[in-house]
Order: sequence, then structure tokens, then C-alpha cells
Amino acid sequence: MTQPTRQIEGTTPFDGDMARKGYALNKMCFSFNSADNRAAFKNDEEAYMTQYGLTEPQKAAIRSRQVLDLIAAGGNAYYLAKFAGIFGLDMQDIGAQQTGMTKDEFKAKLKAYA
Amino acid sequence: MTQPTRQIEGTTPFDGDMARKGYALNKMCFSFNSADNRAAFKNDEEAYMTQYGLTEPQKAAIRSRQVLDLIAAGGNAYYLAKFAGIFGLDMQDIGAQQTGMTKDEFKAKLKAYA
Amino acid sequence: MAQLIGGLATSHIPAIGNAIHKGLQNAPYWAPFFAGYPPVQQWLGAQKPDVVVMFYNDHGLNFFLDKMPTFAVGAAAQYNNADEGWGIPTLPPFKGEVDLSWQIINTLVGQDFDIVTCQDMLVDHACTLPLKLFWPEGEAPVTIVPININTVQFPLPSAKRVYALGKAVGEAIAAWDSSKKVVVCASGGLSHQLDGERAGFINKAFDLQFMDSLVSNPEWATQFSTLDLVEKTGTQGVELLMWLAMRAALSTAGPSVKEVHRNYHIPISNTATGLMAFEVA
Amino acid sequence: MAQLIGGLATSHIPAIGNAIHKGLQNAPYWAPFFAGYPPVQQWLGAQKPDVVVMFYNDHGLNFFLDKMPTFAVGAAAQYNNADEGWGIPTLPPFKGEVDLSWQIINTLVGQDFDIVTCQDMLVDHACTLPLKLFWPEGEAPVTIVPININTVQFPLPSAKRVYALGKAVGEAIAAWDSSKKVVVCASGGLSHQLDGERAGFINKAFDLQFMDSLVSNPEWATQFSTLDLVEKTGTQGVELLMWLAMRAALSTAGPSVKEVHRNYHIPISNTATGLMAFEVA
Ligand SMILES: [Fe+3]
Ligand SMILES: [Fe+3]
Repeated sequence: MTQPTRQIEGTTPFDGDMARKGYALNKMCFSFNSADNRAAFKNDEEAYMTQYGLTEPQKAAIRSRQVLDLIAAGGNAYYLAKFAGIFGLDMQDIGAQQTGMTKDEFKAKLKAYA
Repeated sequence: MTQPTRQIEGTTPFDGDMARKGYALNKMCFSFNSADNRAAFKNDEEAYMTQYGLTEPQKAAIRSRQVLDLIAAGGNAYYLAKFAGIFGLDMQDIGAQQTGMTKDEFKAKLKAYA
Repeated sequence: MAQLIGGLATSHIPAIGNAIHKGLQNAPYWAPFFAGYPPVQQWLGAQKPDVVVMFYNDHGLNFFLDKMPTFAVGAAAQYNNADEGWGIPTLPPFKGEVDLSWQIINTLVGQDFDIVTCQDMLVDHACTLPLKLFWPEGEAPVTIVPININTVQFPLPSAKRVYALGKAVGEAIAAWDSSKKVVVCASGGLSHQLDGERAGFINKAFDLQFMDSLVSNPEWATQFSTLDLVEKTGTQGVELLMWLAMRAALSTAGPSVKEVHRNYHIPISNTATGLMAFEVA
Repeated sequence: MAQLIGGLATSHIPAIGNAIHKGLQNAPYWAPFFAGYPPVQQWLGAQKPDVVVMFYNDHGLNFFLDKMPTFAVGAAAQYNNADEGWGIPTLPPFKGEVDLSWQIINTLVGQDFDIVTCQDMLVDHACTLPLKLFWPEGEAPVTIVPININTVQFPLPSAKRVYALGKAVGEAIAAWDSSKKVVVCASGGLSHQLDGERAGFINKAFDLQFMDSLVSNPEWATQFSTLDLVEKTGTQGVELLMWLAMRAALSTAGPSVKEVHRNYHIPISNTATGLMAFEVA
């Protein structure tokens, strides 16, 4: 990549490097648009991950349910949201998890911007 | 369409009007990339056409195997080629049919350009 | 010739669909958000547009990384909504304005925009929710042309390029041989970030400046690079590109715009929500 | 930095794959066509490029009218060939040059080309046959970046726009941080028309003038509109856009080009077949 690298704190732009790395993971998450696929995943997570060709770090990140690990493994926010949805997690659950806050703390942080 | 219309003899550019008109027909032809789909079509042409939502003029053109009719019904050359392939027709068969020549006459016409 | 009468812009969030479905519009959490819409609904009731050209960004429903477009223009007779992964009830299909789709497609390619054309296209909450917010009763009495702008995978089109796209769309609408009334709509933003240690980032000062800029200095935000926008508005805040495209389209319809209404509320979900309506002046 | 050493251009026709499969290269019908390739094969054997950037047009294998791109750039680690509807034997997969794909993608979007990126992409005879013609023994010893240009559905990108695309691709290659040797290749044309009462149309005079123009006046054909090109070269003759993109890329690599070889033969199937190879001078 000849793109100049510019760091933005706590932020991983989903660029070509990430898109390459995360392809299988994101493809699996894209499949979760279908309720049947969500059920198939829940029924046998390991088999489903293997079917989509996830790498070992991607599988570990899925098992851990840790969004920061999923991002490090190439996950894209728009697709990962479908994975989070399987567990009934909303965006504030996810925000709290990534920032190491309780959900109430995270909500308070958001409100403070008002 | 606000595009200026310009006539080119014996030629129908596949523009937006054609693309709209021909969508179902071309989608069916696109499906013929798959050998299973080609077999399904051959097994029951009418059911297959209905499944893809072809209009009555499109169905009639498919039944007739007449390429000019298929074009008039919105067919695109790149997709129609897959339909022709089902019957083992090559591009010179198709060219002969459209120009009202025998295949030998059509081949002679091509050679005359050399 | 068709008439481009105004522009709309609103945030979208899947949770909004859920709130509508559950009738939570007056619940304390939701009221400051939904309260923004009635003035715009009334304006639309008076103006009676026939067509909405919707600038939105797909959230992984219709497009995946196997074929990820920069700009995609819908050319379907009907657009279906579908499950995006959360099982939220879907909205009924929307009717396409196919003549205008091709008018826009021909204009854009003629002006060197390398668009994807979509004769079949699922539309997600980003396309459907604005219509539900603007016309809450029954089905929206409009046909649509959805125009998708990539915010999923970098490189994104620059703010400058998106502005140019919007202008070309405005020109296409103005040259459309039709007596219909058209509004352009933007769906997305404002500042928010869902992913990373900076999740929950919001930038009120920037959002307010951006909303102000759209009134009288609409090209203001085109000075920023994609990474500038990420830094200032969050990873999903870049969805404000939709607002730029909408406003650029309006810039072709008259010398200036009149602000009809605006609302800004923090937060819904993780998002600073914005709403604006403009009339061509 | 990578080195763009030259350019290739060849017609493609499904029947060629069949002829190769059946070993008909020396049959009277095929000999004047296949005889064109050994000089280019020898040149490639001496030059030993590592990567081929292939400008080609999909024939309804990977793209349909639901998502029809103007320009699509492959970014896959592997590209599979597949049945295009005729059951002709497929070729083994080709390895992608993913670093160069993203280098090209970043450059193009940075220069306001609104491309589609494809991390998964089936490649049809237009992408595979040139590689087989240039490297007939075994698998081609190169990695590839396929770049698809729409010739299926109008509006097509103009010849001018395609030329600009090719230039930007050339610049991307030159700026690629790699020691690899790259050739650009065009697959398509020359004059032919498969459909309509004018099926079988060929325009030798135009083809020869076009081939000449590529040597020293490469922008010559950018004066023509899409319909001009249809009129002059046939509905599928517009595939010569690939040749323009290839030549435009070369224009960035040196002040001029040296013609290594050419061949022109009428007809194979319904097509006037052309072959050219250029070295950067
Ligand atoms: Fe969004
Ligand atoms: Fe071709």
C-alpha cells in the first residue's frame, strides 16, 4: 500500500488491507442477513465458520464475541453488526464493550455530548 | 429518454429502454451459465420461462428461436449467446439466421471482408 | 421539464424502525427525535412531490465486497426491503421511477461518472426509514430513485467527487422531460462511530457547523479528505456524504435555498441525529 | 518501483478456446489466426513479465444487469474461470496480484474513477484466452489484475473516459512499490457485430487505421462517441475500448512505443481478429 498512513485514535479505517484480511469473516457476517443462516450458525458455530473459510484468528474472535478482536481480524462494522444482532446486542452494548464501560456509563458518555 | 435517437442500420443498441424491456429474458439467459439450468430449461421450457417471469412476446420469441425476435423483445447479444448455445448454434448460424442467408452464404460474406 | 422543488436530509438507524414498529414515538427517549418530523411532514403535505431521489448508503444488504460499487443507481420498477440480519419487520416495497433512473444514468455516464446500474436492488433501512419518517401514515405517496454511495470500504469517493455527483444528478432531474415534482433526499450521519476504542464518538460542534454550511456555503465540507471526515465525524459519520450530494443537486435548481426546518438531537443509539429540509429559493 | 514494460492486445472469441481444446491450431481455418502468436510468445519469453493487468469485458459470466458496473477492478487472490453457457472446458484458476489491485484501486478512486472493487470474480474467455494464446504451454507464469470495462449495456463509458482510465492505471503501476515487471493487455475487438440485420458486419479499413493509430497517435479513437464506434465497428466492435485503455496505460511509461508485432485476420467466427504487441520505447 502506498497510501500515506495516518493514525486516528481508536479507529481502524476499513481499507484494502483490512478488506483483504477480513474477507471470509465479513462474508460470513453478510450471510447473516438470512434468518436460516443465522439459525445454522447458532446450531453449529464451528461448522459454520469452517464452511466460510474463516482463519484461526477470525474463529477465535468470533468465539470470544469481542468486537475489538473481530475488527483486528478484518471485520467491518457494517457486517459485524449482523453478527452482534444474533445475540440481541445493540449498538450501545457493543460500544460499551469496546470502550470497557458498563452500558450505563456508555450511555452517559453519549448523552454528555448533547 | 432524452437521449438523441440516432439510427444505425440493422442495429439495436442495448440501451436503457432495451434493458428495461428485456430484463426477465436476459435474466433467464444469464441463468444458462449453469448446466443444471440449461437442463431444466430443456426439460420444460414453458415452466422455466414462467419461472423467470418472461412476457408473452419474450416467450413467443424463445419458442420461435428467432434471434431478431429475441432482440426485439429486449434480448442482449451477450446473454442471448447462452440461449443459442443450448441448441449448439454458433455465431455463424445466428448471423445467417438474422441476415436471411444460408450459413455458407454468411461465411462467404464474412470472408469477402478480408 | 421536471421540477426539483427541495431537499431533505435525515439520519437513519435500524433502531428507529423498531421504535416505529413498537409505537414508541412519544416515549421519553424517542420524543425529541420524532418531534423533529411533523414540520417537514406538513411541508411535504403542502408541496406534494411525486418523486424522491434518495442518496443513501447500503449497510451490507444489497452489496458485498465481491462487487462493491462506489456509486450505484437503482433502475428497478420496484424496490424491496428485506431482513438486514436483525429480523426487524420489513416495509412494503417501494415503486421505482424508472424513467428518471435512466435519465440520471445517461446523464451521469455522459459526465464521466462510472456508476453501477441496478435493475434489481434490495433497499435497507437507510433508504426506507426516511420515507417512513416523512410519510408516517401508510405508504409514502411517491416513487423513488435510490442512489447508493459507498461508505463501507475505503477508498471512499471524496467529498468533492460526491458533490460533483450530486450536481450532475440535479442537472439530470432538471432536464427530465416530465411534469413531475422531485425532491432529493439524503439519508445518513451525522457524527457517529460504532467501531473501535473510539466507539461512541460524537462531534456536535462539527455537525452544527456542517448543517449551517449547507444553507449558504454548501461546498464547505468538500475541503475535507475522507480521513479528515473520519477524524472529525467518526467512522460512520462519513455518511454525511449523502447530505453533500443532496445539497449539490439543489445547487443546480436555483441560486439559493431556504431552510424550511431543522432538528438535531443527541443521542439516538450511538448517533447524533440530524434533520433538515430545504426549499429551492 | 514496478516497471511497465509493454502492452499486448488480442481479440477473444469463445470458439478459440474450443479450437485450442481440440488442437486445431494448424487446421486451414485456424492457422492464419494462431500463426500470429509465436512472435509475441517469444517476446514474452525474453521479457519475462511477472504481472499482467488485463483490460477485458465480461460477457455475462460475473456481471448481470442487477449490478452492472462501468469499470470493475479485481482484487482477488485467485480468479476462477467457469462455464459461460456452452460447456467449453474451463481453464485452471489464475493467481491474482492483490497488492497491485489495491494500488490501482486506491489510485483510481483518488483520481475520481468510480470503480467497483471485486474481491471475488469469475473471469470469462475474454480474460483467460489471451493468457492461453500468449503462454500456450501449461499455466501462464504470471499473476493478474483483471479490469472489466462495460460493453454490455449502454450507456458505455466514452472512449475518452476509457483512455483516461488507462492512463491512471499506468500511473498506478509506475508508482507501485515493487520490483516486478508488468505488462498491460487488452482483450476484445476488432470490428464485429453478432446481433441484428447487420450481423456479420466488419470494417477492415477502420480496424487497420485504428491499429496504426495506436503506434503514434494513440488518442485518435477518443474522438468517437459510443454510437460512432458502433456504426464504424459493430455492436461488439466497441470492445476496442480495451485496446485504448491498454495503450493509454503505456503512454505513461515512456515517450513512445515500439511495435513488436501485429497480425490481422478475417474472419474467425464473425470477427475481424487483431493482435498487437508494444514495447515501451
Ligand atoms: Fe448508517
Ligand atoms: Fe467479446
